[in-house]
Amino acid sequence: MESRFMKDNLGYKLAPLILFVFVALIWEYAPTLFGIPEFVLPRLSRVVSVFADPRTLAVFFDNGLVTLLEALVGLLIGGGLGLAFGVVLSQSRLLMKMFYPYIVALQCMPKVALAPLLVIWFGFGLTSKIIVVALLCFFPMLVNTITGLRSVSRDNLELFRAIGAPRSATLRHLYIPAALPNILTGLELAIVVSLLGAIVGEFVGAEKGLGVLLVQAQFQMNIPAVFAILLILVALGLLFSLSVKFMRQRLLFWIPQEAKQVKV
Amino acid sequence: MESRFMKDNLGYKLAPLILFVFVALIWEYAPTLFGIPEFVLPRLSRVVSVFADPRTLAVFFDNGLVTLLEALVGLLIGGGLGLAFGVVLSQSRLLMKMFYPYIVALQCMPKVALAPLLVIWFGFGLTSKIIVVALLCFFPMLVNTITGLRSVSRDNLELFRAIGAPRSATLRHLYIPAALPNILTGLELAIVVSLLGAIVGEFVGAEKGLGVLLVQAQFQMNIPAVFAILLILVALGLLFSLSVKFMRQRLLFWIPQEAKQVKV
Amino acid sequence: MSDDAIIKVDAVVKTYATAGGQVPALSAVSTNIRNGDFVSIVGPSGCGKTTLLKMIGGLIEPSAGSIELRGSPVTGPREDVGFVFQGAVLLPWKTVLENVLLPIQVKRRVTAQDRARAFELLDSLGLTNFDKRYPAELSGGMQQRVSICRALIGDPSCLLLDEPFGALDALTRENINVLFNQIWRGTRKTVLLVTHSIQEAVFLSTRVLVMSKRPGEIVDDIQIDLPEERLPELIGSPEFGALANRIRPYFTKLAID
Amino acid sequence: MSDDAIIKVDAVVKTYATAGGQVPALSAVSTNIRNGDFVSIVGPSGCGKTTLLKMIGGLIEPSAGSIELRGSPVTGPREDVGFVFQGAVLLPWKTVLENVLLPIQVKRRVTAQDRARAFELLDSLGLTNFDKRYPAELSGGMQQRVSICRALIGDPSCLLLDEPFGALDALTRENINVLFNQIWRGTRKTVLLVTHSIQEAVFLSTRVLVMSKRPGEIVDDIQIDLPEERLPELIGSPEFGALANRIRPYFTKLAID
Amino acid sequence: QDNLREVVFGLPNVAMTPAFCMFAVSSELGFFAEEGLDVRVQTMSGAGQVAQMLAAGSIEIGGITPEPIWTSIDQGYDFRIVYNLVRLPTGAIGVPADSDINGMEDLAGKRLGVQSLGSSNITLTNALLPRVGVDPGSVQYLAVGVGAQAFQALQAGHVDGLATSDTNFAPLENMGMAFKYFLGPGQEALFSTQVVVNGETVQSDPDFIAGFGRALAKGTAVAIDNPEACIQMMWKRYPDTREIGRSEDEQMAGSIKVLEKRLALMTDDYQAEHGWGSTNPANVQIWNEFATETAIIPKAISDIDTRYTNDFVDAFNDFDASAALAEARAWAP
Ligand SMILES: Nc1ncnc2c1ncn2[C@@H]1O[C@H](COP(=O)(O)OP(=O)(O)OP(=O)(O)O)[C@@H](O)[C@H]1O
Ligand SMILES: Nc1ncnc2c1ncn2[C@@H]1O[C@H](COP(=O)(O)OP(=O)(O)OP(=O)(O)O)[C@@H](O)[C@H]1O
Ligand SMILES: Cc1ncc(C[n+]2csc(CCO)c2C)c(N)n1
Ligand SMILES: [Mg+2]
Ligand SMILES: [Mg+2]
Repeated sequence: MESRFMKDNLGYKLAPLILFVFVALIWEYAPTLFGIPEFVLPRLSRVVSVFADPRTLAVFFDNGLVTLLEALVGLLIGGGLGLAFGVVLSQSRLLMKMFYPYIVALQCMPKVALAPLLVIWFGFGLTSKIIVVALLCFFPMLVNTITGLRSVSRDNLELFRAIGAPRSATLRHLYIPAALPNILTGLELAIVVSLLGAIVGEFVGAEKGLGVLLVQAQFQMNIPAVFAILLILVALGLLFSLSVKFMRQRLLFWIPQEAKQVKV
Repeated sequence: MESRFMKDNLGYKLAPLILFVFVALIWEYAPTLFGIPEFVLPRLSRVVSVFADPRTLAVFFDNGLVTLLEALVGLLIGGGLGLAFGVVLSQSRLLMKMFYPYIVALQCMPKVALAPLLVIWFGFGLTSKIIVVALLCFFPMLVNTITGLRSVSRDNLELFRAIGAPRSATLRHLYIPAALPNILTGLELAIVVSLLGAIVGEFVGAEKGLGVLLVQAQFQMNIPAVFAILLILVALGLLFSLSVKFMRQRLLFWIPQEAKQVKV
Repeated sequence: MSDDAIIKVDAVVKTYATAGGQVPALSAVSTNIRNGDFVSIVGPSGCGKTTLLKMIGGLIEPSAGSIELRGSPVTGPREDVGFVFQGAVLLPWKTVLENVLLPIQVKRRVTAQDRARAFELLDSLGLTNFDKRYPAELSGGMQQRVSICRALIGDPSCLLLDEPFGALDALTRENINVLFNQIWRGTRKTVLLVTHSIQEAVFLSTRVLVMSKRPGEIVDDIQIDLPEERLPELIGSPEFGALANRIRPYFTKLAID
Repeated sequence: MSDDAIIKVDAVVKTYATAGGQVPALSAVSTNIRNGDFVSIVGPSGCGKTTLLKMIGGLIEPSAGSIELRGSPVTGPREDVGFVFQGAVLLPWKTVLENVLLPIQVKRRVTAQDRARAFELLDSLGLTNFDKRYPAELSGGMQQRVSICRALIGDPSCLLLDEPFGALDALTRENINVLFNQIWRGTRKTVLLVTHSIQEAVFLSTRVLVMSKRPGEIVDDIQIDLPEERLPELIGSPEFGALANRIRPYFTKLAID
Repeated sequence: QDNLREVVFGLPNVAMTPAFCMFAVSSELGFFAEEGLDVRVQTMSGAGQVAQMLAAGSIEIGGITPEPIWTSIDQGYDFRIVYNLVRLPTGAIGVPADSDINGMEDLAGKRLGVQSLGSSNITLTNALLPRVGVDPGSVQYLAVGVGAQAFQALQAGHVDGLATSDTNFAPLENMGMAFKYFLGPGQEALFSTQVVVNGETVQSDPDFIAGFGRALAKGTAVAIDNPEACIQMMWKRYPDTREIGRSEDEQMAGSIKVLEKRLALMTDDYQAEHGWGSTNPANVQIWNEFATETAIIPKAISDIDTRYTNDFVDAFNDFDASAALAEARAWAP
């Protein structure tokens, strides 16, 4: 829908870069310009300078790895269960009626309030954080899987019934591919909350992790460090998000509007 | 996909009820049976008894209203913006490339970490909580809207181009209806996080609301009250979720697998 | 009718329930189809041909009446029945070859033989070298031909075809008609074909059922006593013309409303 | 050709880029179409008819060559052109009436007159009382007829029709052919019709373009000098037979590969 | 070293802080190891969570403020106070040094910032205000959190002062804000964080309690003598407490301030006389009455004297202080 001029044009590639520089400049100079104190919004260079110290980097790396591990394992478990439940529930109205309200109920409980209970049950190690992450990742995956599975057309369903496809084959060759756009959307949402979940889990009680660093930095009123840690989270999130984008382009080649993006 | 026996059968209607009674019984008797201290999991009757006092009810009602208001207004703003951004971004690859990374970045920042900043910026009143809610609701709505808009078939797009439909009409008559299943899924996810957002916002600094009650009850070690408040949140969440289900059935009548549910 | 009936349709009625009320689609249709028969169904648009075919295939349930296939009541789709839908209904995420092999893939491992057979079918339907393409890259007629290959791949003994040749040009259609006649003679499959072409119905069939407008009924049942081998030359023959002329009047009488 | 050409197609080539490589669909097609002409395009399945029609309609871009409509190059769809797609392409969330009125609704308020016209069109295409139904509740042929109504509602001066009658039975098709001839005579719209029926092409057209197999070229351009009013009786006439016979051989020569 | 007993101590704070750096000393100088213990300090969201963990048996020992202790006892949990850790109230009212508020009696009609609306400082302040003739209803509370958020609230004039704890005031002072502090009448008796175990531990494992307390006492003595080394040990033991991107000197100065504020609350005349960890029975009675009066608990705890013990005090103080201090002076990071 862009003008032909923009297509494959240099300007097209430059625009995001320009915006990036623009945002960076604002972040750097707005605090001074508008007299925003450092503890409210430290200038970008202050935040970036936090990364200059190799010892700090090592600490970030160490703790980041723990958070990443919790997020990934939790995502795998929660996302996987969300997918599985989505598939199972959408196969039966009865199961849906029986279990869906409990799932919604579980999701409406603030995880920060549940986290202490999970710590009691599963200890201060990785397990309790992984469970918080899994709880958070479960729902977006579930809801999107169900929506995707429901989008299968009546014609396609009739085809699979006509060729006598067993349920497993119908899932594999029809439901799952048809639901894939939505499942990947669920994954994208789950990825974002997986990082949040790991952090929140760490807030309540952990030995290591970016969440621990964040609480520590906040407690010390070390706001540049707070922002530095947030930047790490953002970087991880963008990395995750890019991999989903990549998966979309690879797996959804048959949707013109998804594949189109490949050329960008 | 159920056996014919189950269809419209009494057992069909009873099963969820039986599960409900089962869960309630476990909640009531497990604490005593397994010696779980009341601190960790109070028995159901203790939690329910919290609601017996009319004064307590009045307090819950008062504060619940505040939380509900924050959640609804935030949902409206955040969900609305998510929808609007989804529409705008998916109209242009350039805008998508430019802004999507920043949106992902924003989402990867733990809201619990941002909340103190928001309180600094927007004060201790409703505004800061509404913004936390809006931030949380924005992303699920955005991502699902984009997925929905992308699901529009090439044939339909060609039709609209052929009849010379202006962009606004294409949106209204093609993109939006086609994306509606996904938009409603986004709404369902947004609704769930809207309540969480309001609570988290209230944790950090608020005058009134269920989040304040929750912190107070936790501090007073009144764990039955903590669970009672969680029950209220669950009830609100289920109410919201039911309304989305209702909307699905009304708005998506043309999708056999959505409409089918009506008969249940 | 004789007892070697493979399909027995008995007083079948179909009424669709819609938000706007009950839509009667088919009113009391009865017929028996013998094993190895090639039966065409013709009738005005919207008269219930697709509905009838889907009920025989076990895809939808009759509102009243009963359908038997090989002596047992139809309660769902059967193995051994190949279906071609009115639209091509191909999976956009599978290649042409994968779409053709789908009925096998959902049941067991695809063998080299299956693949060879698929290539053979694609060749005979003029789709050589299109095996790796995706449906979106095919023309309408090519998609329809892929769906015909898919119905034939499992070598079902009974074929239900809903306007399979509608999007084909005259020559391709004629060639495929000849091909179908060969297949039918070679395998003696039972075939039910919905078509809009009187010529095609007469050319391919041993029997033609004529339906009235909605709610459809069978108004004529014409035996096509032509030699089993049907070649293009046949179309010019007086017997062929006579049979076609027997059907044509119905299309004038049963005028659309 | 004469200067009152409304459509000028000049050395147009189309090659699709796919993951599997370049697919040549159309090789150097040139033709001019005069205002008020009724031109049919026939040719084997997959030869590029749909591609050509979509390029003239401004829906896809030629790989080479140029197309002009009313003297200005085609860069996108134009007002005043009605399109019927090979599939019906109806919106499942709109009723039949809403689908028919869509081309108006996207541009301006629908008036009572528009609605009256829509009902008239539905009536003339045998869809009386189906205005409140949803597409899923229609048969294949009924859906196709709805899409024809949609192309006619805006009273465009130029119609591009891609096998609009493929899913119709012989009689409905004949009736609609007569109707189209009436409409054309009454309004002198310029019509481009892709069809698989030689009979239909001759019956409706002032000119028939015959295309070769993929990558398609125009191999013959036949003037149909019959009286403007075409009635069913015409089909039996010797002139009609002669014209049809002139086209038929191409379908033998251009055998599918 | 391998046969040390692993112990998790529940710390009633979201993060390790200089206020608790005596735990680092006891670990770094091997005081815990000498008692056969390997103590891991686990941060928690607050004293309530520590109480919950202790009640659930997830931890054996923890630091808990009195309110959750009384509540838990009231609810039937057999908590036992074994070591009086923070002997004076941590909470206080602080107003900017240039404020025209000069005592609690000036608070009528003012707005106070608190960490959250669940904060114990609200209960405390409301209970104390009538004692100076101020109607608690006339004082408004606003949740302003801690740190930057609280700083901003004061600066912007959203609140006239803060009712919060020493560890929250210290960073604000480090940011250059000067405060005047007020305590209410009789507030000194309301001690703060206690070391608590389950009653059965007292029966089954007195040596553990004695050893833990002795190591803690040694660490506290070292902290008083050598705060700088104490902070260094905290940095070594808990690297997260190293403030990222802030100079060591700046951080040391700030940390020592926090520590000194806290140490002032960990020593008093009674401790000087009776030793580390000792509890003044009179103060327990005062707390019991205060908690009842302020409805923290519905009725006074009748057997309050059995809920704490001074039995271990002698064991806690049975060490050679000068040797401990010497060890610390010899320690290098
Ligand atoms: N989107 C596409 N991508 C790649 N190839 C395409 C695409 N659309 C059409 N083709 C190829 O272009 C050729 C011409 O297709 P087109 O749809 O124009 O044929 P057609 O003459 O309309 O055939 P039919 O009568 O079967 O509808 C075909 O070989 C087809 O495989
Ligand atoms: N799912 C449905 N819901 C409601 N009505 C339906 C449904 N399917 C078909 N009908 C109605 O039933 C009648 C018969 O439809 P059917 O598809 O069987 O016709 P057909 O003979 O195959 O027509 P065509 O030749 O146009 O394909 C039509 O009037 C149609 O409106
Ligand atoms: C469901 C639930 N139960 C207990 C606690 C425990 N808890 C954690 S913090 C705190 C006091 C406030 O600092 C208390 C009692 C909780 N968080 N959530
Ligand atoms: Mg049909
Ligand atoms: Mg075509």
